[in-house]
Amino acid sequence: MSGSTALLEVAGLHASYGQAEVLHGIDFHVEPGEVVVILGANGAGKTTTLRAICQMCTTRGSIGFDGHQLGGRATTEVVRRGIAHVPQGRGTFPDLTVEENLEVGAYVRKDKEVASDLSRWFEVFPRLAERRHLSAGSLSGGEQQMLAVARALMGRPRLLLLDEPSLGLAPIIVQDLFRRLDAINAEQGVTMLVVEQNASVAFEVADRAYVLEAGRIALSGTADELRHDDAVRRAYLGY
Amino acid sequence: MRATRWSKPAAFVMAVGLVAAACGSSSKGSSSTTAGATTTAGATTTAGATTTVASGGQVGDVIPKATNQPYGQDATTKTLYKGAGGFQIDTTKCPSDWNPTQGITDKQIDLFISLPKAGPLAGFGLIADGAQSYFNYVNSKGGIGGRNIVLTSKDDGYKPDVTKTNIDEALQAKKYANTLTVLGTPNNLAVWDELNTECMPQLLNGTGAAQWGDVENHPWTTGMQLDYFTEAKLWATWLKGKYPNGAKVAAIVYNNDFGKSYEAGFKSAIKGTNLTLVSEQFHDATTPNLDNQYTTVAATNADVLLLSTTGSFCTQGMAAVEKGSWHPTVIMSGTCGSLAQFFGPLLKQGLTGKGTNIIQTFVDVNDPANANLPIVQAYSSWLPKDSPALDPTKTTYFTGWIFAWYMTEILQQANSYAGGLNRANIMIAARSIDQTSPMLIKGLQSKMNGLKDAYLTEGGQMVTYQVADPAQLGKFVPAGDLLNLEGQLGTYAAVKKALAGS
Amino acid sequence: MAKLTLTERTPAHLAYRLVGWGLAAAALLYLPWFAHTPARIDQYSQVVAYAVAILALNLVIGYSGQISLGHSAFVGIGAYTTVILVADHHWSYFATLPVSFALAFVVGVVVGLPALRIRGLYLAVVTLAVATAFPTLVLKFDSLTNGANGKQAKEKLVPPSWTPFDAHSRFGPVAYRYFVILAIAVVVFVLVRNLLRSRVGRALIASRDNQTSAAVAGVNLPVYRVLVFGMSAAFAGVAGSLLMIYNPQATDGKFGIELAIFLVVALVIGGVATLSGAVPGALAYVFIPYYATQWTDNFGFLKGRPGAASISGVVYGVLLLGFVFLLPGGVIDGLRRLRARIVRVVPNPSWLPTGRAPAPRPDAEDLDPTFPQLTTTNRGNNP
Amino acid sequence: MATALDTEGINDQLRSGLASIERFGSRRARNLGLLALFLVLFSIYAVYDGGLRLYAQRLVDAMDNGFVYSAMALALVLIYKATGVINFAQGNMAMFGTFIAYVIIVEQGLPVAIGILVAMAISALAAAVIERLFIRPFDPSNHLALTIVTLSWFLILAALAGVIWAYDPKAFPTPFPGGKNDFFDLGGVRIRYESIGIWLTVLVVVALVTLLLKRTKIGLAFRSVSSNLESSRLVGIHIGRTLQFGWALAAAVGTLAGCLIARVTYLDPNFMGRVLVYSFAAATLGGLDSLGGAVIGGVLIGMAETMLSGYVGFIGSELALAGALVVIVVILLVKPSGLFGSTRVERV
Repeated sequence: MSGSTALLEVAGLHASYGQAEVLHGIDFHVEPGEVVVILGANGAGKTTTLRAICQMCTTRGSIGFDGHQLGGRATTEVVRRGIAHVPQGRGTFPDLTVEENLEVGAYVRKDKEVASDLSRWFEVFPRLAERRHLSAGSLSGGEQQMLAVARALMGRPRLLLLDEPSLGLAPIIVQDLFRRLDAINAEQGVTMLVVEQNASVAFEVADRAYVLEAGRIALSGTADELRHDDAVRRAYLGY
Repeated sequence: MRATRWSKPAAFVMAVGLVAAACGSSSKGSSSTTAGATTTAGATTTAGATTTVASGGQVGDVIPKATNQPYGQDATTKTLYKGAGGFQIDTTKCPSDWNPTQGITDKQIDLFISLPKAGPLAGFGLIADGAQSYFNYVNSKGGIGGRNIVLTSKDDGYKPDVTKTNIDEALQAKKYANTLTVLGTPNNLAVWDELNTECMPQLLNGTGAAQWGDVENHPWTTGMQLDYFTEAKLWATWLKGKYPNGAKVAAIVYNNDFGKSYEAGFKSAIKGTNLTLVSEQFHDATTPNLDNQYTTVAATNADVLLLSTTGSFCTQGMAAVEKGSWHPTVIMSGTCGSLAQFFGPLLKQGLTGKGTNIIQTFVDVNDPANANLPIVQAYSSWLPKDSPALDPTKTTYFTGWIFAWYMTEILQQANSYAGGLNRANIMIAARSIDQTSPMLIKGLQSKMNGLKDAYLTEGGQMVTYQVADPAQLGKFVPAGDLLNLEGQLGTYAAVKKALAGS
Repeated sequence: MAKLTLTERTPAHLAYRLVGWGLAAAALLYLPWFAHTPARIDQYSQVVAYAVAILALNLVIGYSGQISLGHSAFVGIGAYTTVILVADHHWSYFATLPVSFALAFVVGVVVGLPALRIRGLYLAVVTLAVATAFPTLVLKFDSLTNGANGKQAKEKLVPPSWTPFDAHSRFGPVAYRYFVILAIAVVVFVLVRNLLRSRVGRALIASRDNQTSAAVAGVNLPVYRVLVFGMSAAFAGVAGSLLMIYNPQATDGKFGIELAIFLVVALVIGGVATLSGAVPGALAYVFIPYYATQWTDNFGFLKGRPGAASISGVVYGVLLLGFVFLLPGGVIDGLRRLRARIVRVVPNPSWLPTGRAPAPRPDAEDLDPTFPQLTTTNRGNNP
Repeated sequence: MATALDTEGINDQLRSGLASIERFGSRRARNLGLLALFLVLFSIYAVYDGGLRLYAQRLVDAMDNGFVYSAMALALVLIYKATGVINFAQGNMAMFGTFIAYVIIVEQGLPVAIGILVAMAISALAAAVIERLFIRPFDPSNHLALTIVTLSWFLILAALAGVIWAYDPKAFPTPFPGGKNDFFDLGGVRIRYESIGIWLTVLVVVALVTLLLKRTKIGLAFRSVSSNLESSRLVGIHIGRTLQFGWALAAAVGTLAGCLIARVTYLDPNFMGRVLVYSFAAATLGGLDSLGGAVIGGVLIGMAETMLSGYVGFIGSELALAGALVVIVVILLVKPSGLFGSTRVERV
């Protein structure tokens, strides 16, 4: 599939921490404007996949992004190329204020519109605006997740990576969060790669999905195909 | 995944960016050593001072000669040696493998010195370089009966355990005749018992503690300088003269054995007089400056301020007094006698330190008035030739000369004794010194008298620092008569009684 | 990979351990004759005494994750207790050991109390305050401690007649004192090893690795932390007494911040959270400065410069840097890695419930067995 | 973006609202109130005991010493924010920088202020090199190894300074008017221009550094790395260079502090050893990551030391240091993360 329109193209990706290899050669791709979900149990290698893209662990194989190879690059360079990563646990800067958390999101940008983006995101997430001068550490789980997404988007990335955004949030908050992600993708065309365990809510947003088990792609297909696949239903949807 | 803040509190964080007292100036600080030289400017003799010198105490030459003293090995019992003041050595009491001529060959005499050469107190280690340069001078003039004096110095960083290791190794090496100028009271205390049992002469200890006069229990150990206890007694004598109808005295004291010796000496000396000690402020090695102490003593508005401290604290003390509104009579420790080292830094702050009184025992090599003294001429011409890297104006080297001069006198006398130059005779000579060192200020004597007088230096001349031009270093001018307790102190037993009484 | 593989608890493994400990014991016993000069034996006596202090410190830093920069004060308490009792009250050295232990324990508990509320760096300040205060207290109560001249006992420990050491030779007393210190040190090492193997020990290590889960598991955290601080201080006090057996002279300078800092350095060089790390740590603490000075004594190029001898400090610093870069885990960790190349000890199958040795799976990530698997291989048998 | 019934949001607000009250409300007020009451009572006793002039003079002395301690405490706080480790070598790096300033000013004859600035630049550069070669190879969480590296540098710098400049005390010039009678006289209490110079310099440094950290990009990056290393990497901050900036900034501030302190303690290779005990205590008292806290911590320790040694007989000047440290321990017991340290509010 090389030379196709894919924004992110991963082929034969191996990833390991020290001697322990976690990904044993996986292939997947993300088209521009698409929302792709990777499902998997604990320890399947979901988080490692995102960390591999950002070169935060040792990788083998090809990671093509917009025609450039990411393998072997420094994390800061991957970020400069336009990939934003919302880590598991949201990666908040507790000692910085909410506003500073957003400002640091735009660290790599040189353009002048950072201030206007800032006010725009405060409109999208009014609750963050109320707390702009409070230290980010004092926000609730849901608020920190919103802050993390907004911070990532402040960098105007071409591809947004989200690591289990639903983790530790009440169901209502998760619904609300994924509705906003859907809206952001629809209105601003931000391409997203979401790694999740919560399959039901992920399928609502996803265009395509993969199932990852023990470091290998077990299944792939459009969201609808997988949603109706009985094995997936029993394993990930619980009915 | 917890938001891993960078320095997780639970993570083991090695604290303390401070090694503070650690390798810095340890709590010991620049304490009880002769640091900064006890040299003080010689004085042109004022009318009052008696210049006649008691017989037998004639001033020694630049290189001392033997004065055919009638001491040494007993003609009949070869293991008995006799010296001045009834002092005797019975070598049968020494260990069986004791070798009288260890460290002495017909070519060379080996001496050993352990003192801080590295670390915070390395400033004092320069004494060894000074002593070596004097020995080189003596060797260049034929040495001791043709024997060269060789000094081996080991660094102990002023730590008693390391001094003990150095001395143990020196003893085992069986290479040295005696030890010389070991610095630090606890350092010497750590090894004096062993040196006495090994019959190894521990000569001219470089500290002002009174213990080195303990001739009864530690015959093989002697001190050299005016000990701080006696110096404080001289302060009291001088103050009695200056304030006949009494005075209030305040003191800033270094919180270690050095400062405490002054305190004990002064208290014992003013008992029963009309001098009263109204306030004593201590400071330790980690005090940044003496402002707190100065403010407290200034509040007492005493007539006299004693600066029983050393190192840069002396300079800070003088600066505090000059900058403050209270102007008492200031008496400072003799260890801060060097103009260049302690008064020099004041000039740069627009201060002078004038009016400060100090007890001088030795001449100050930087004082132009002494330029014509033979010893000063020998020093100023020899030092640059022998070791060009050393700066002659740094008086610590001259202090080295003072110790080395006494050592040379001891070796010369021992060489002339019956039984020839050996370690027993060296010890006898050390306790029978009768020549006055040319480095002493005029009128003072340096005499030892066996069991009767175990202290070499027991006198001093109080001088006042006067400044003509504030931009230049001034000079010391004698204030009052020579204070001479020569022969009156006796031994440590007597001093201990006075101390116990204080 | 490893040449020789031993399974735990088998006779081969026991033999291997026996040989290991045997060699170590032989070396320690033969040391005085190997060193043969009294000065060197005395240095080894210091090494053994400081090893006890470092071991005590390891209890706090290595095994319970608390930071202490005050252990120099506890060593000082032990030392002064012994030297005062011997010098003023003519006790025997051995009789003073329990007193040092008890006194240091009490002070340790008192200092340990703040450790309950304060963590990490701030705890270091509390212990630092103790280390700084101790010398000033010694100077303040000079009627008891004889102030800055140091307290000295005249009678050193002399080998009794029934021992093979001749009290009048130079070698005898020094060797005897070495063996007395060594014997007491071995007792302390065994006590600490058993402490760590006991319930208290496991609770300690649990609380070091994760406070919350340890507390949740019912570990009575506050009591254990304070108790351990007390025990650690007590063993440090014993180390102080051992130093007095070597040389009965206690000065305020010996037990100041410098000792507190360099005990931690020695701990790191030896290897944190290891028992035997105390020995290489103590060796480094005593001999690195010694050889740094020896080596720089004959540096010609600095002859005559006033501060020349300070170059030994540079050597000491560079050596320390070398240690950190080459052996980050400390000497013991380095040795273990070396040993792992030769011998590998494998867990004994008889211990495991299923009785079969688990097939080693070096590559697979530890799967969550409860989660139904969906890999293409077993898709078929799902109904 | 209307959201569904926002029960979660409501108790969120409640919780964070409570949190803010908690932070600025009752408990803190009670603590400060107690402190203020104690100070007033103490002052009345002091004035009664020794008279107003003595008390005022002691206040001035306390401020003098206090700001000397806080000057160095600033550098310690900066390096802690950068590395999360206490830098043993910080004191001696400042000492070495001060010697360089001494060489430039006294031996080369450049004006004092320029000499100090040049020395600060050189120290910053040297610190950056040390960070690059000796600190960066280690994983930042490996506190043990990092501490030994800093201690090695402590030993090396102390010895090197000894070899090069030897050990007799040298007088260090002051950029402020330091003559004998350069002082205010308020009713017998003398306040020297030099001291005011030091106080102002320290306050200006705090203001400048706070501005630098709050307003500039590199400042934001520095605080981000100090707050969350991994997320900083994910927003594209170059961790190594940011830490290097931290080391350089701390070294420059350290050298400036060294120059101010050397004026008081005279300059020799160990002069920093005399102040570091207090500066470290000041930084910790202030909460280790707040610059303002370090300054206030320093002044508090200066007060504790002066007042305790002045008015409490038993303590006297012998136990002043020990007394000051006991004060710190008591404060830390009441507030385990220092007076102004942020109390690590973190949500999992």
